Amino acid sequence: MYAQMVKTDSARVKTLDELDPVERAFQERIDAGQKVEPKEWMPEGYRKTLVRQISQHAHSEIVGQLPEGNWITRAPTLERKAILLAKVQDEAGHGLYLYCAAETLGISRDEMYEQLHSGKAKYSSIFNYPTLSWADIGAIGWLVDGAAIMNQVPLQRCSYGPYARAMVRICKEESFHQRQGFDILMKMVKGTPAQREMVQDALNRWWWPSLMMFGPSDDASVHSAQSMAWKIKQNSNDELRQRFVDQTVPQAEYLGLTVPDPDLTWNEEKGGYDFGEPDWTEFFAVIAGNGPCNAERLNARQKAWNDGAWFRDGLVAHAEKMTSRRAAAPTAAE
Amino acid sequence: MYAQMVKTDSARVKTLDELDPVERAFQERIDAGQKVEPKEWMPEGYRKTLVRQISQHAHSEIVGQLPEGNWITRAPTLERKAILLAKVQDEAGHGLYLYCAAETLGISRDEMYEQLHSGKAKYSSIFNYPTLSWADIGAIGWLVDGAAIMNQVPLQRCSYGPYARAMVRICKEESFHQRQGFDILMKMVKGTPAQREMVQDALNRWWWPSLMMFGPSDDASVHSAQSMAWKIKQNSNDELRQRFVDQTVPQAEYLGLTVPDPDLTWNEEKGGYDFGEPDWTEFFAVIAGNGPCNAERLNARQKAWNDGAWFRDGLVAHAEKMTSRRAAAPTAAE
Amino acid sequence: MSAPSNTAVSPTALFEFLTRIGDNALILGHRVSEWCGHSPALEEDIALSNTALDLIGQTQLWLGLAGEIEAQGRSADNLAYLRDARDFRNVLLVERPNGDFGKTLMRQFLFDAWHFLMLRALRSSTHKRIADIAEKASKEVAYHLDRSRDLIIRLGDGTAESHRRMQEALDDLWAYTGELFVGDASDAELAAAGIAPEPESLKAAWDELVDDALSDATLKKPADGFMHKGGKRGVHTEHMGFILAELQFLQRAYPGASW
Amino acid sequence: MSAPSNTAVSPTALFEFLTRIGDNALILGHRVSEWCGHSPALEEDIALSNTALDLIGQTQLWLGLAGEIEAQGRSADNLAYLRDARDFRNVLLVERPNGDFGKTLMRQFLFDAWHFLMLRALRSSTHKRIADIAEKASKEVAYHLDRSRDLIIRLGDGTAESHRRMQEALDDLWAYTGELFVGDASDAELAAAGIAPEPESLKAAWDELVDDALSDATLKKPADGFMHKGGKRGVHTEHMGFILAELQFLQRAYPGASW
Repeated sequence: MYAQMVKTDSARVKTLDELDPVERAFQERIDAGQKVEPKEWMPEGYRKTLVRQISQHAHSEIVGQLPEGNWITRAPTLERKAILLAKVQDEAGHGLYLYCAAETLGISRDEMYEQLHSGKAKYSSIFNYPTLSWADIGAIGWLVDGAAIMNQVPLQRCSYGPYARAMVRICKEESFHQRQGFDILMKMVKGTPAQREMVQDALNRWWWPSLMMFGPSDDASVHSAQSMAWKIKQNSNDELRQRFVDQTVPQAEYLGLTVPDPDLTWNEEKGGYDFGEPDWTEFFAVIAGNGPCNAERLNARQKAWNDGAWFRDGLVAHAEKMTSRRAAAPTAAE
Repeated sequence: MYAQMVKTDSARVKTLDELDPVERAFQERIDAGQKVEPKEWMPEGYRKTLVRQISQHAHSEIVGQLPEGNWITRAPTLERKAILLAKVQDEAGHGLYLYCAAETLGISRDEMYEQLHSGKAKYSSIFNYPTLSWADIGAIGWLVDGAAIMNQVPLQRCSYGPYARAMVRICKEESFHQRQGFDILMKMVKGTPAQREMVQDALNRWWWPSLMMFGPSDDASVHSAQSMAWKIKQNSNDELRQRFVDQTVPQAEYLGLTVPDPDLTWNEEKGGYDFGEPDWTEFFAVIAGNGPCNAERLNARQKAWNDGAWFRDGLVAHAEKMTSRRAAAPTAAE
Repeated sequence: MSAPSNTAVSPTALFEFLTRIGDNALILGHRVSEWCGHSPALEEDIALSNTALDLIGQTQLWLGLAGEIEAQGRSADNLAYLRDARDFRNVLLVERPNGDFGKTLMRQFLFDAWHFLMLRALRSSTHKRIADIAEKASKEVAYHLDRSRDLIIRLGDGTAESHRRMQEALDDLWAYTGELFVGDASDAELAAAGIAPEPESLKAAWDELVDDALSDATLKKPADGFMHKGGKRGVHTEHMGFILAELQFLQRAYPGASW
Repeated sequence: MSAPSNTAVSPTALFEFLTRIGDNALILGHRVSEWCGHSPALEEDIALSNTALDLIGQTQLWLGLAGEIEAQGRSADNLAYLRDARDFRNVLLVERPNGDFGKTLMRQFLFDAWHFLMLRALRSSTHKRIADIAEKASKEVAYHLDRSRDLIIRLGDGTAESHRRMQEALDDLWAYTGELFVGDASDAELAAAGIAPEPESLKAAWDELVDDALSDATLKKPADGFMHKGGKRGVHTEHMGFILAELQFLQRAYPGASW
């Protein structure tokens, strides 16, 4: 999930008794596990929260194309080139799915772009980090897509139908991505010392930012509680992070890598790993726009949009011409 | 010499008797070996011819930066990078010398640029060929700068003072360029088979275009005759080409290379080599704009000019501000 | 394609042909992939990625077969990543820089039209492997052609600016189309054996395809003047060196490494 | 610079410092050289080539000394052409893309100001070789600083557009200047030995230099907010990989070849 810090408009989560009849009916349906569909009534806060979350997620997908796209032209074999191209294309597809899901809530694609380009809307912090070697592409697939799966699998059960259904399709593809990334690293750790070093370095740089993808601890967050009440969110950030660590650390061991966390230890009692806290100062800085690649990512998106205006306008103009010609044709025939 | 096809405005070369007194006096001074200086009277045709020749030469220098500049970032050692950078800088300096020399004849830099950018003014055909390997950089230094020296040495005795004096300086630097280029090739032919192959390939691609630098045979050219009468030109194109071949072929042999001319044979009687005719169809096509890189060279120059307009305007505006501030300052002081 | 004779062709001629068509796919696919994440619309980003994917896939087939024909142990990857510019055989058109999106689309259309016709002819090649690859690739390229043709028509007959950009793109790239139809001895050898068509034989159909599209696009076809060539025999533009510096860097920097 | 002690420094710290200053010169020189033949005016073309030449020359001196200190047989060329991005130690500022000419000049000025001060301090280094290189380089960099400072003043206080572009360039690059003054343990070690200054110690003079110039240029100095860093310890921007793919291609493609 690439939406890390989604605010609801709630001050606190109301009990059923506190809701007015319409809201209560809505809440009861959600509690009963029913999906909310676009034409149905929903609380304005629910709508706003979803728009924020889905659009942020969509932005993350298309900005997420950039760090990986950075290596398409330098991929080391033809097959790797194709695989990476296909993956980055998938991410564009994810963006498309998500923008379209958000549009069912009454916001247009252009509005969402405007929010992204103006910096008002956020995207996942992870994509503000640079891809500095081929091993980073492997690490992203393994860790970033892996964390994304961890986030997104529960979203397949989100109460909002279009979002949940988009998630089903997205999760299917993210699974490919994770395996593609791990496959890259498996090849490299079996290769030369330089390749192994590259992999370790990539892990060092991507480990903590990947843990941050789940967002800060939300035990006391009213936003988190409200989203869970609305079944927009199923699990706490800490739960998901824990699962991710538990799943990923053995994979790192399989690769012969050292996770850059001195506090990482197995907690037999908990049945999972204890690990250190990410640098939340860094996290909030990156969210605020102060990360290694924030400016470049945004500039890239703005440039693509601005440079392509003539193209989009040209196509619209042509479509309008065609429409008018078709309208004129029958008259002419008669 | 990078001016290959310079037209005079003459229909035929007049004898001394046919000239009016002023022109005759001018011609007699030239015949006596005296230099023409900027503030002195000169026939309009003389001026125009020189403007064409010098500006074309200047254009050739700055367009000539492009094929070599193409390899600066990929030069294989730091020293080679520096040497190539310095050389390309030299060529820019040559352009500067020449534009300044042309300006003494009453045309402005901007006018000459406009002529270049509009395609009205020509530059040497040689720079419309691409540099496709590092060996090309060596070949250009050896052959193109070598041919330039052959062309330019007589120009040191050109009747127009500023041009002749610029040529003296330019020739010194071109000699350095030639040595640098030959040095590249010497290193490479002593290297790997791949490097030797690269050198031979570069010779194959640059040999004939270098011979074309001297221009087509001008035995019957009235322009050539007039330029010679004015001592703008000292040697026929064929003479210079012959000298170039005689000088260069032994150097190719020294490198162990094969000159791509099946007709090349030593003529003991002539004391020089017999060689094949360049493809003048190709030559005229390239001059007309139909060469491998014509469009790109011109586009590069136009883009640099257009993209830099704000810069030049900014500097002019600042200078004007400074002038007005200086004018205002004393008043303010009083 | 002319009736097949049983004249055996030299592996050299065959290798040459395969690297030509394989390098075209590789270099164009590489160029197109540069747009990934930067296109004017998300949908176009995805579309161009598809084209690049198809081309890279075709590259593997053509260069893989080339390596087999050459029989010197070079794989498709070896041919893609360890050859010098001098040894690449793609036409100059495909190595032209992307420029604006209109330039990219026009380059795509002009090449797709030829590529489609070439593959159509190759589907009836007497060389089974070539025919098989062509059969598969022709479906992909039919789609590329349909798409690129459609777009240049829409943009040509769109706004004044989109028209201007497409006309400019056409004027800029036209001189690179002639090479597509220039044949040499190895082309003749393959044509005689019914393996591949004479390049010239594709010209009329290409002209018809292109003329129709340009007419619909309200674009003015440039005069057939000077035509660049050289790529098919390894003499490329200066862009090729930069493409390869980027494309080949990892395999060059880590010789023998496995990825 | 503090009074020299006779504390020996580790070759590692010294090597680190030398690759930092050498890589700065190399990467900035490389970037500047990209303008060759493409500048807004012939005079500027020549001027930037001069700057690039000086920087490449300084690269040879610094990296050459680094190779000697390391004592593993690596020459300046080995260090320039056969290291991976991870092992480069230049600040992020110098690897920023050229952008428009204003962006290039602003990057140059911001770096020149630091470079000049650093070299001035190094001229009194207790390490003779470093002091010698610094003395020579400082004269060259004085020219660089003078010119870049002069130009940003002229452009900042030129037309409305030149002002806008310079302000934009300043805003864009400011976040990369902080790294210039970030020190680490090896910096401290060298400072204690009187070999090189603490990076922080250059800040005040740099601020003064830059403030004066920006004031004359009528440009607004950005707030000191987030500052990029990482280059000094080998964590670069994505641009570095592309720079090196181009820079290193020939030596990577022809291992062991002599040029």
